[in-house]
Amino acid sequence: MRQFVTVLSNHPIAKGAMEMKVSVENSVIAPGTFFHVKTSELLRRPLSVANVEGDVVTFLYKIIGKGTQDLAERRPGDVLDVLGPLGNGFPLEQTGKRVVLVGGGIGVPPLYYTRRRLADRGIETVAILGFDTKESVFYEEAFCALGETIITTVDGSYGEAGFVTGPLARIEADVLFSCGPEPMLKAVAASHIEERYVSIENRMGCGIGACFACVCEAPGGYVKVCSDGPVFRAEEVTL
Amino acid sequence: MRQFVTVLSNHPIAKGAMEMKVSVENSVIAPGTFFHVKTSELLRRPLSVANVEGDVVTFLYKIIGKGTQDLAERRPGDVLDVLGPLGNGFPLEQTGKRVVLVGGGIGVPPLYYTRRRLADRGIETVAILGFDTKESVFYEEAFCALGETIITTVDGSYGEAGFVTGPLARIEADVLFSCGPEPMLKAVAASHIEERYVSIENRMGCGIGACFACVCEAPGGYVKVCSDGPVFRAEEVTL
Amino acid sequence: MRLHVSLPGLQLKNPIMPASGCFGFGEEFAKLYDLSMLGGIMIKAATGESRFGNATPRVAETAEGMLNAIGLQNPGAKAIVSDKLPFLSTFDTEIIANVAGSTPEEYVYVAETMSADPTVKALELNISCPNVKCGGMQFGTDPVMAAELTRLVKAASSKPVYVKLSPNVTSITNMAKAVEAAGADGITMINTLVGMRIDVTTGTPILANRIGGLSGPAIKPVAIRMVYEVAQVVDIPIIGMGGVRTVDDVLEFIYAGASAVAVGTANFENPYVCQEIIEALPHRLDELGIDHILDVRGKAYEQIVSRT
Amino acid sequence: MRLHVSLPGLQLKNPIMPASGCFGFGEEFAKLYDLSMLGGIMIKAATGESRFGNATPRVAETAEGMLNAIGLQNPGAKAIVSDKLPFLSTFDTEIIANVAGSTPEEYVYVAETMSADPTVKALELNISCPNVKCGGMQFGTDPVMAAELTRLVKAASSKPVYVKLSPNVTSITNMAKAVEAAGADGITMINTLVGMRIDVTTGTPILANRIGGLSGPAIKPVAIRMVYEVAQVVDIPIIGMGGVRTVDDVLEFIYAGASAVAVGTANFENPYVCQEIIEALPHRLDELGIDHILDVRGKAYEQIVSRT
Ligand SMILES: Cc1cc2nc3c(=O)[nH]c(=O)nc-3n(C[C@H](O)[C@H](O)[C@H](O)COP(=O)(O)OP(=O)(O)OC[C@H]3O[C@@H](n4cnc5c(N)ncnc54)[C@H](O)[C@@H]3O)c2cc1C
Ligand SMILES: Cc1cc2nc3c(=O)[nH]c(=O)nc-3n(C[C@H](O)[C@H](O)[C@H](O)COP(=O)(O)OP(=O)(O)OC[C@H]3O[C@@H](n4cnc5c(N)ncnc54)[C@H](O)[C@@H]3O)c2cc1C
Ligand SMILES: Cc1cc2nc3c(=O)[nH]c(=O)nc-3n(C[C@H](O)[C@H](O)[C@H](O)COP(=O)(O)O)c2cc1C
Ligand SMILES: Cc1cc2nc3c(=O)[nH]c(=O)nc-3n(C[C@H](O)[C@H](O)[C@H](O)COP(=O)(O)O)c2cc1C
Ligand code: FES
Ligand code: FES
Repeated sequence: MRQFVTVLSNHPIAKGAMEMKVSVENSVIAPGTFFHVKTSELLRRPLSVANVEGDVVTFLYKIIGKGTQDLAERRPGDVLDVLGPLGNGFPLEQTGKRVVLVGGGIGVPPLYYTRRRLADRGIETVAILGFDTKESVFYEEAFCALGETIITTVDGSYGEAGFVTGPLARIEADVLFSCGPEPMLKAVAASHIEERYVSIENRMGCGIGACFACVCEAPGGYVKVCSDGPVFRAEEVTL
Repeated sequence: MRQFVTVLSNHPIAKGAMEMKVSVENSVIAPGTFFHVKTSELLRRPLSVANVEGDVVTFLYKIIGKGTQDLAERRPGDVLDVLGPLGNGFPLEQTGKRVVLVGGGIGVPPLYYTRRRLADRGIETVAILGFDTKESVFYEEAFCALGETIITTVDGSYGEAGFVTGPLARIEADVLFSCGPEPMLKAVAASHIEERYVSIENRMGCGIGACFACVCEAPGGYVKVCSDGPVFRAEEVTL
Repeated sequence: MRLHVSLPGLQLKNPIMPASGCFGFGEEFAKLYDLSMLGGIMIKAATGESRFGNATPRVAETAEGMLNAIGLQNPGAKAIVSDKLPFLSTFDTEIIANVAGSTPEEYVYVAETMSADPTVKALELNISCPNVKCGGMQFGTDPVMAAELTRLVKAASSKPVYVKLSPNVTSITNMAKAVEAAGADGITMINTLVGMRIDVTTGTPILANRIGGLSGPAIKPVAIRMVYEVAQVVDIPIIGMGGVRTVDDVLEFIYAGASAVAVGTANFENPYVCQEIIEALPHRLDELGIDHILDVRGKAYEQIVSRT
Repeated sequence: MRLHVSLPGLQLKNPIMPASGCFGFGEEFAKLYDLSMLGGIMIKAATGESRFGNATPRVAETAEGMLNAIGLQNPGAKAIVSDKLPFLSTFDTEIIANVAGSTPEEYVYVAETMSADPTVKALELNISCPNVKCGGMQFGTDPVMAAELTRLVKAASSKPVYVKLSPNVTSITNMAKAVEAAGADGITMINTLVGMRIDVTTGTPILANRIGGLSGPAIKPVAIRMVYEVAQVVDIPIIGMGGVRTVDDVLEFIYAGASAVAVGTANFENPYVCQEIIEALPHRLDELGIDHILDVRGKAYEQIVSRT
């Protein structure tokens, strides 16, 4: 569960965003799961699995505060204390269906690995990725290599202007996989796509289901994002 | 006063002891002074100047706790936030006199630079350096290159067995410069040498004379080790 | 045997246990290591009925600490007895049930319910939770109310009662003496300090509950001081906690006067921390020349007394 | 002008000042930068006679904090007036004199002496120092004694009196209301939390004084919570402190309800910290779209009120 992984590379890929590759012990990792990463700070930081190639895991992360700043300063050869993979993932059994992947900002990373794994299964996907501005766009080429990819920017400096909900309205698909900020999740959870999955980012304590920090209201109770999620069917949670 | 200095090298020189070289802005530095070094920890750590060559300052330090452990992990190219040089130094105007340098453990470092500067002035010196055990001895060759050097180890595994006070009793000298743990300073302060100077290591807050953390009792009052010292005439302080 | 500690109701094979609220009911950690290695387990607070707790965000990080305002989320005493204790009973470790409530009646009900189960070896009376509107901390900041509640719970419980003290008081020794006089079998301390963080980009408190409980290494100096003070004025044992993350932190609490130590927040930083501390203890005792861990209990004040 | 703050007796060009005891009498820091850039300076505590203070070690480090037990070392009120204030009078900044003592009479004498000097613009009544045997904190943990002392010092002082509150109390709001009712012109808060560290290799407390005052980032959440609570119940201004090290920490205190902010321990970590914060403030206000810094004072509770 806990691993001491070695940093292979760590460099900027967009304004304030980094890509880090680490070599892990066990690479049987479901897309949508996350690692709980020890930084210089007390609490661990949850980071989604953005890709897995052999025994190399990729994290894509935005520099937000002290924890991610500390990560950004790690160099190849440094050792990182991580817990994981944790949580459930996106359900990949979608044969014959068309899946739309909707990501916003730091919600984009898990969708890349998810798309790769869906592509392996021959499932058709379309991706809508929302960013603030041109300089913050990352992984566009990688996504394009896997199928139709629509970029939106809030300020209109690149791709379509506005939010991901714009293009989403015109997409035909059977299933929606989504990850991003809460307002975006709220919007897409209410969209016309029949089967909708959201991956939720809540502040965490333990990351393994023991502390009730990360709970999300659910019809008739609550769910723990770290251990019951982070991926839920839209109906399962009250956003 | 504050400088951001670049680490040039940092490696072990004895059991639990490291040598770090940094390049500084201003290399007019008196022997016996110290730098107040920022580490991962809240309070700065005082480290004596162990040598100055051109604009390169050497620190010799023992890994004690978190602060020095963090220093030990710095690599060439890293930048260190230091304040200094701080404090006064050993008085070098000893022409015609014979100076005995007595150092114990982490009290040895300032005596090396002091001996070099005394040698530049043609002043004759003898050094007595006390360590715990054979593996903790450092800088013996460097000291020997500058004159007679007696090593003692507590466990007798190298040099003379016992404390520095053993050989000191038979030394003839006019002036004594000493740095080391308090019991050692107490003993040498009471020795037969006529003029005795001790460099005191007290826990510090500010390091610049403002907080009264580092005070030492003195006849008729107190002195601040960081700004009035760290070097005092033995009579000036109550050890 | 050099780690064995015998306390009212508890035969601890070592003095290390996870603190209440930081280990759930053990299920998650049981996947990581064998819970039988623990001296004991302080399980999450139980209330009369199930509670959802506070809105999120419920945690915020601070310098070497964290704030939490979970708000006593739990499935209720009955459900804990039926759904959680059977699993815990499969481990060879001592279970301490944390008892909470909003009214004295609720406390009494929970104490009765939890202490009736044979898996529960002792109760921890939580009069110090800062994160609930009624009940909780006001019982823990007034010696008279604390004593009264201790008396009621003690009468209702078939097991020894440890009272958990809040550090948010002017005189921790008065609180300790009051609950000792009211019949407490032991004291656990400290619960969290009340704190707050504000997000300067929005101007609002980070926690939905606004205030929360501060835990972690940041509060250890306060906890050590309070254990040190209380140990000198009571005759009942103390289980110390607050910021423990290393084997030396454990020893610091024992030197201050604690007989056992609980580990809270550090379980989040490193879920293996209790296991690691337990494994490191004998080695560290060797290094320090200590035979039985309790040989040094309270030595920090005893030495001082003899020093002056 | 967007940083200018006007408080009783004090015209602060910005709301940043070093906290008492962490800046001496300014002499050392004057070698590092121009003290005239500071909003004010809270000088080291003055007592009636000179004091040597406690034995060493006087400081110990903790997780993101430090313990100190300096013990009010100072040259005495008269010597401060004659030897220290002339130097401070050469700077264009507001001097706040910290007043301490063991008896009410000593406090009154110090208040008279210090307030009589024209360089001193206000007094800070230190009823909360945990590091002295008599006087100090017991005045600061009992609302009745605090009010009485406030009244006496207020009567003796020709300058506005700010009372410095101790966080080591059950109800900080009761303390604040008591000193406000007794005539305090303002409140400064918080002083240090009482803490302790034990060296496990020797088994003895690290500080010679055994206990000491905990300061630094570790205590900021407690300070913010207390300022937030007090600001809602008093009408006099608050100078907030406790763990400030960045410009965002300053804003956190202002949002919580403080009108100005003092910086203590951070001066040891970075002696230029006050200068750097003052230089960074206008830029940060721009980023956050804040015109005058006090536009956001107390917004953390005002927004909550309107949010619910
Ligand atoms: C399941 C999950 C997967 C995630 N995957 C990614 C990813 O792949 N790439 C990426 O850039 N980010 C991801 N995030 C968000 C990431 O965890 C935060 O950006 C990060 O924790 C911020 O830490 P910090 O110290 O830089 O910021 P700070 O704001 O200083 O952090 C303070 C505290 O708030 C928490 N926090 C702050 N922002 C968030 C957030 N958005 N979600 C949860 N906790 C937060 C931190 O963990 C920390 O405890 C994910 C979050 C979750 C819950
Ligand atoms: C003027 C002066 C010069 C020094 N020069 C050297 C040197 O050249 N080489 C060297 O190895 N050491 C030197 N020391 C001692 C060195 O500062 C300490 O070993 C170091 O601060 C320990 O920090 P730590 O975090 O590793 O240990 P910890 O024990 O974790 O430190 C905890 C706290 O105690 C303080 N502390 C611990 N030991 C000492 C000590 N012996 N003296 C002062 N404060 C202490 C630390 O600064 C810190 O605040 C000097 C001390 C002084 C006062
Ligand atoms: C997330 C969290 C939940 C907690 N829940 C409880 C609880 O239910 N009952 C209780 O008595 N204490 C609770 N506590 C307090 C801890 O048991 C402990 O007293 C405190 O956190 C100090 O120890 P630490 O610094 O090791 O965490 C909780 C603490 C945390 C961090
Ligand atoms: C070394 C030291 C000495 C202090 N001396 C005094 C003092 O003389 N008078 C006083 O009122 N407060 C004194 N304090 C308390 C500070 O003024 C301040 O209230 C406290 O440290 C919290 O702020 P900080 O976390 O920014 O340090 C002292 C604090 C420290 C660390
Ligand atoms: S983070 Fe602890 S339960 Fe999810
Ligand atoms: S360390 Fe502050 S006065 Fe010497």
